[in-house]
Amino acid sequence: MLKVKDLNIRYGGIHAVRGISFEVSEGEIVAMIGANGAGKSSTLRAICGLVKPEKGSSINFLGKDLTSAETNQIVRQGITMVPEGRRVFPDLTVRENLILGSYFRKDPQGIKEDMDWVYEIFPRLKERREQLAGTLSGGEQQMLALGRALMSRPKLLMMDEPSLGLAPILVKEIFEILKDIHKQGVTMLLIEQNARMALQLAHYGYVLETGSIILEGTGEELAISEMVKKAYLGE
Amino acid sequence: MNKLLEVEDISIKFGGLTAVQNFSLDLKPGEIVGLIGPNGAGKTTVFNIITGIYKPTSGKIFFKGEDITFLRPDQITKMGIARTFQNIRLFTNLPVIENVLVGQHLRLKSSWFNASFNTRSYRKEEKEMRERAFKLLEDVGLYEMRNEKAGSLPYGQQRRLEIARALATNPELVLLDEPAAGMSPQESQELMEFIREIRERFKVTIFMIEHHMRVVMGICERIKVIDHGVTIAHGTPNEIQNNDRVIEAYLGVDLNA
Amino acid sequence: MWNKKNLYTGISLILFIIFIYWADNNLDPYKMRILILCGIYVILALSLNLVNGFTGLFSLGTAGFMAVGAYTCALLTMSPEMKEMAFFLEPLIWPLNQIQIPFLPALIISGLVSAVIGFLIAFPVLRLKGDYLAIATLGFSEILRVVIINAQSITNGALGLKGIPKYTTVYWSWGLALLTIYLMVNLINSSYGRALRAIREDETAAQVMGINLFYHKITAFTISAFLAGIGGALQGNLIRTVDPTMYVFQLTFQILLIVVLGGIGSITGSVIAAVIITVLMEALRVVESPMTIGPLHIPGISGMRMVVFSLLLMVVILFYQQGFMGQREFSWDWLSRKGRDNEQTIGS
Amino acid sequence: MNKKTLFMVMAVILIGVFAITGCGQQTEKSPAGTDSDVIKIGVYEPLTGASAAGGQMTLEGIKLANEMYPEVLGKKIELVIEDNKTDKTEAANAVSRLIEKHEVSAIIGSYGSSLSMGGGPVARDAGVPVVGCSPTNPLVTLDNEYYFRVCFIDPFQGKVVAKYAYESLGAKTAAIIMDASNDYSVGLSNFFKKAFIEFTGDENCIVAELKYKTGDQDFTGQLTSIKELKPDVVFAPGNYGESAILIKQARELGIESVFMGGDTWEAPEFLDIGEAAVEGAIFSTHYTEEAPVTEVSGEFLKAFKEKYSGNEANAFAALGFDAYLVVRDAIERAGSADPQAIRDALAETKGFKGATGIITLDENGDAEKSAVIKKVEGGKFVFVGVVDPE
Amino acid sequence: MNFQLFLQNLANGISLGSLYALIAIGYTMVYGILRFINFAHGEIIMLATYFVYFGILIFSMPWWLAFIFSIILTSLLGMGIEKVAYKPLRDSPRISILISAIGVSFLIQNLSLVIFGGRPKAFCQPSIFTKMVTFGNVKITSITFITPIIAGILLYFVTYLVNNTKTGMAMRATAKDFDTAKLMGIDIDKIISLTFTLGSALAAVGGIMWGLRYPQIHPFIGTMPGLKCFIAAVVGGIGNIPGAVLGGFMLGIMEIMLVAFLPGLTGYRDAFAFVLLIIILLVRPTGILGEKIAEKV
Repeated sequence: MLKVKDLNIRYGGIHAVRGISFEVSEGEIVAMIGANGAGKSSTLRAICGLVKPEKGSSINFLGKDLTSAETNQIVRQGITMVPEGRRVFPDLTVRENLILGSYFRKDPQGIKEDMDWVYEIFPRLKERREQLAGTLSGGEQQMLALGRALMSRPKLLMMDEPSLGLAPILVKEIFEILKDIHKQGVTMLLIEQNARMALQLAHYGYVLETGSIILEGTGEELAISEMVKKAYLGE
Repeated sequence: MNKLLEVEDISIKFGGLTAVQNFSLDLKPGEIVGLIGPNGAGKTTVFNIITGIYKPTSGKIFFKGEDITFLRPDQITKMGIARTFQNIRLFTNLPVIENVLVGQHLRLKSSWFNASFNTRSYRKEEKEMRERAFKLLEDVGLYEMRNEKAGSLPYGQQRRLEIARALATNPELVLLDEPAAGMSPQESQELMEFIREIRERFKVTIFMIEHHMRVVMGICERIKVIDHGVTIAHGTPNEIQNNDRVIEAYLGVDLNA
Repeated sequence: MWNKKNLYTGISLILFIIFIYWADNNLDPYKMRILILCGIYVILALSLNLVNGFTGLFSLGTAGFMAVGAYTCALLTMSPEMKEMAFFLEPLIWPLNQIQIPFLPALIISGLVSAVIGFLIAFPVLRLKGDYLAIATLGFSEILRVVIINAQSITNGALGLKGIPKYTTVYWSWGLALLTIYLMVNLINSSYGRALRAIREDETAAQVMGINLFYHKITAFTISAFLAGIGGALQGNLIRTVDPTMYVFQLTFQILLIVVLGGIGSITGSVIAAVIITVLMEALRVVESPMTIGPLHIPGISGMRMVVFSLLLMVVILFYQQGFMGQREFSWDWLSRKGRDNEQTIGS
Repeated sequence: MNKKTLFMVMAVILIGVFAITGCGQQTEKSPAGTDSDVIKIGVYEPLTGASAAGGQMTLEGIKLANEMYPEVLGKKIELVIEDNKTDKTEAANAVSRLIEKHEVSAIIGSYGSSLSMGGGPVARDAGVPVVGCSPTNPLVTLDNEYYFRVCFIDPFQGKVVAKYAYESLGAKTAAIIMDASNDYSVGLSNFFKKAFIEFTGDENCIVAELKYKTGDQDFTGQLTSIKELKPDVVFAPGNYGESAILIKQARELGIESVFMGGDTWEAPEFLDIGEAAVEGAIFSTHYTEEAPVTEVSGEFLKAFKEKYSGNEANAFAALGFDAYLVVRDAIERAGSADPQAIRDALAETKGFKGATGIITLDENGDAEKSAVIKKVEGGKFVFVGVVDPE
Repeated sequence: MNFQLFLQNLANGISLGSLYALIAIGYTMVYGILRFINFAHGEIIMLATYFVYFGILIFSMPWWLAFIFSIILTSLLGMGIEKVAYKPLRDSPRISILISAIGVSFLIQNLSLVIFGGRPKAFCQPSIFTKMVTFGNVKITSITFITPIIAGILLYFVTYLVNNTKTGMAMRATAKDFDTAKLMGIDIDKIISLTFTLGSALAAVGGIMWGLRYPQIHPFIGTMPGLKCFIAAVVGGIGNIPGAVLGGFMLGIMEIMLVAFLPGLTGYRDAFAFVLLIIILLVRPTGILGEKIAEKV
């Protein structure tokens, strides 16, 4: 579904992503884990066109080359991202945030259905639909960001650190929801620091360190890998 | 005096959100202490409070026995606390040497007038500053690059330069905010050596935030762990590594548990 | 190496002084006038560049400080008889109506008065940033103008002053311009200059390096006001008449144009651009006068010069944001091969 | 990169030096006008900037005069026109350029007293005479024996209006609204005040003195406080645009006093902008077409209407016209194009018949001539009387 | 000072204030999204009045058609300015955009001077705008009623657009966060361009009303209203649309009252506006109705 080849990203003198290649197949959940600054976020941002990769990089989605496409075009192709730190629009209401998620869609009926679907998944959002998003708690904002992404009815959902800054109990809740969403047929690519949980959820995983993939394998393989623990806690 | 820095029960609120809650810390001269915690746990906020960029909602901070809670950042630096930033904040358009020289500005005695007329006394001071800066750059291995623009250095050297710049203020306590972020294992290893070295050579105390456990575990004598602004553990590297709450905070809870 | 550079500098300085001397004896008053203006604009451009370019504070108050300097100097150097004639509506207040002092002290006082006002303005205004700071300084400049219009017994209001002695010669203007360049180069290369540039690059990082932001900003702002005051005084004594309509935003625009064109944050750039713009301002009169090219007769379009200059500013800011010099400075190394290699490695 | 920059810097310096030193090489050095068959007269006027309108109007008159009287002493008169951008520095530069580069024998200009004061010292130093068209500020010719003007000055005009208000309108009280940023308005207002107090003998005859600034558009605040006081006349000299709006707003507020002003009001736009509101407004000016003072007036009017089809001639054009003629007359009398000779001839100007009246230049270089009083009636400027200098 | 006089002054203040308010709406809208001071706003206002003038003069349009013609032309012009002068600088330091805006402002001013000449021209005044209404001793022209009504309608329209339509949501989203807005599939270039076009249309309406009230046009008429309305927008809380209206009315009424009650200070009227600006910036930089913006270190 998504094929990334030789992705290189530089910010000024800093070589953030060093020629990584990976794939996401339809129906899969793929996790990308690694410490801060390993280049995970940059990879996701490059896929949705928010940063321009170096020449020679290639990003291919459903047979289309998206390497130098504009973000709004990429989103229209069916890729969406829940950015790090949620980034909900704080002075828009919950409902408005969700509507924006479906901004480019032209099917009012479908939008309505999806809205109901999101409210079904997150009943708390329904309760607060007229509240300003900025007044929500961190967990609720994460739900809203997720719901907003779903409103574009994505083929590929990318998540940048969904557990960031959330209490463990909430993280668990979010992950349960991700499982449900996946069951509805959404392919996912997620970045996590919360390695254990991400790998339990994912079918396949990549471990990044300083811009390179140092390890890859199925979720189970990685979950029991000592290397992963080492990469995180050191020895 | 056996306590260099005392942080007493500081808390800070942004809007309704408590970012740091009742954080306390004692540092003895010459220690290397680590502060770890997952992303968004409030580590950098602690640094920002200690260096005066944020004012705590409650609590007090003492440095060498003096209350520095409400001093301005530059006053705090003058007292002898220097820091680096998580996302490297060098003066990217200035040459390496000038980045270090800026760090010495706060000890300058000459006036604007002397500087503008380039008087003998100013020239003498400038010469001393340069000599010190050269020495410092030699010590950190950046002497060869002294005339390059700071922004054009490779990442690892930028990190080093930022530490060198902090050292230029002649501090007693250095706060390092994720010095190893974005470094390869090889580079991290070198960095560890480097940090140990500067402690010996400059007689400084080091308090660092780090994500790379390998680095933290390798060089810190004590470690504090915070999560959601709350201190969840405190102890030697070994104790921390086997602390369940820490593992949970880092690796996350078991989905199937 | 050092000595060689000093030698070069010395030789060029002497050559320049010879040029000035030659010009003074050979050029007609019109060209001299432009040469004098060049020197004044060098001072003004450096004044604006110190704040906008080196400290990173976008200030648009130059015209106001120039007005303060020009009025102060005019009132101090005009003869009591001239003052009595000029203030025919409302007499000038004591003791200003009795004072007449030589040019040099008057100039220094003008700079100081302007600096004091700059200092007082900086106190509230420097808490602002970016475009708010720009609009607030512009506002203050306008307030100063309004005050000058209304304080008739000091400034003669809208009638302006006339009969200011002609003190500004090419030696004064370029002498002070060279002195300003010298001081500015020293200042910018000194520890204080580094501190200012550090503030421009990253305020928070600079503060954490122990730099007292407010103190440094306010000092830079005050020095800038001082220089603008001197520039204004020189200009006033060159034109020998001042009135409030001279100090409108357009004047600041002209100096801003010089700074942007030369490179925001480059002394060399400001000096070069000041000369170019001042000369161009005159040379471009050609586009306003009627032209006959073969059978084609183009009537003169007055106002084209300002159109050209506005366009120039926009082209520079849109396509060549660095201006002539970016943040670089002239150095003798440029001429030697070694220096060039060195420069290239920096540039890569 | 470096090479390019270096090259550029060099080029730039070269251009700069050439521009400064090289400009003059194209013009052959020859003593002003002696063996050339043209005589150059310089003109510096604000053709752009805030005073562009006045400068442009004046220039129309100068050009017209040049077309009608293109020769003197058997030589062609060439006009060299420079814009001073409504900027003092530019005005000084323009005069300097006219003298040095174009080697003009005499100069005409400029609209706006402050601009004239900018150019004045330069001309005096070079010893080239200047004839102003409409700078009415007394300071212009003060202490400058090379500066003349064909208009009367503010003290006279202020007095004329006050005299007319007191004697012909029977006014006992007056309010003043002045444009504080306009030297013309300030000067006129002050002299009006002095004269009006003198005429009425009443210290309190000026019931209000209010200010505004060029560019202001709303005067209701000032006018409302005048309304209560019901002065007989309101003296509000200023730019015609602002004045017309001011009077309009006054009428809207129900102020019924007579509005009076100075020569700047005589512009067709004053009527266009003010429409019905300016009916009855009275002002002093330099000449009138109803009662041509001299035969030149009639000639001027006819030619002006022909050249600028349909446009009414205004005072500025007429003054520009006169300034040109006065200079030409002086050259004729001097019998040479030497600036010093022209200056001396100008100082002797007596009883010259211009479009705006009979001009005699006094020891200051100011014109002694009669002022005309006009009134707006039926959307036109109507002549109501002449006031002579004492 | 008697009560009627006070009422008259109040009416004058409202009349001026409603004009400020009208223009400030457009200002605040552009600022709200792009966070930079559109220095050229005053020049756009000026051009709008000239478009009306030439619409009537050259094409002999009836006044209402000329108004519509001018609004359309001005909008297109605003769109063009954004494309040429601001869009290329979107990733540059904010100061570059400010300098570019100053350049645009001077360019338009000087070009107008070359093309239109410096002589003031009379703006058309259809009689329905100049009817007098008298209450006792208080006299008010009909435009004094019309302007606030138009300001009200536009306020409602813009507020509705921004708060209740998808485009408005996209505008607010773009204002907050370019990247996330892009992730929603919003073409932010389009939204910014639209905002500018709309802002210019509002400027055109403001300019036309200004011309109707003060029927004199020349290349410099836009400068002062431009600055004053910026001040009004800051006072009300820049980026906040009802705030702009509030700020406009406040500034207008305060200016008139200053002149009315302190006649000795009439000369300082413009200075007053700037002093007010500086005080507001220092005491409450977010303005009266503005929300607090936390600055990130």
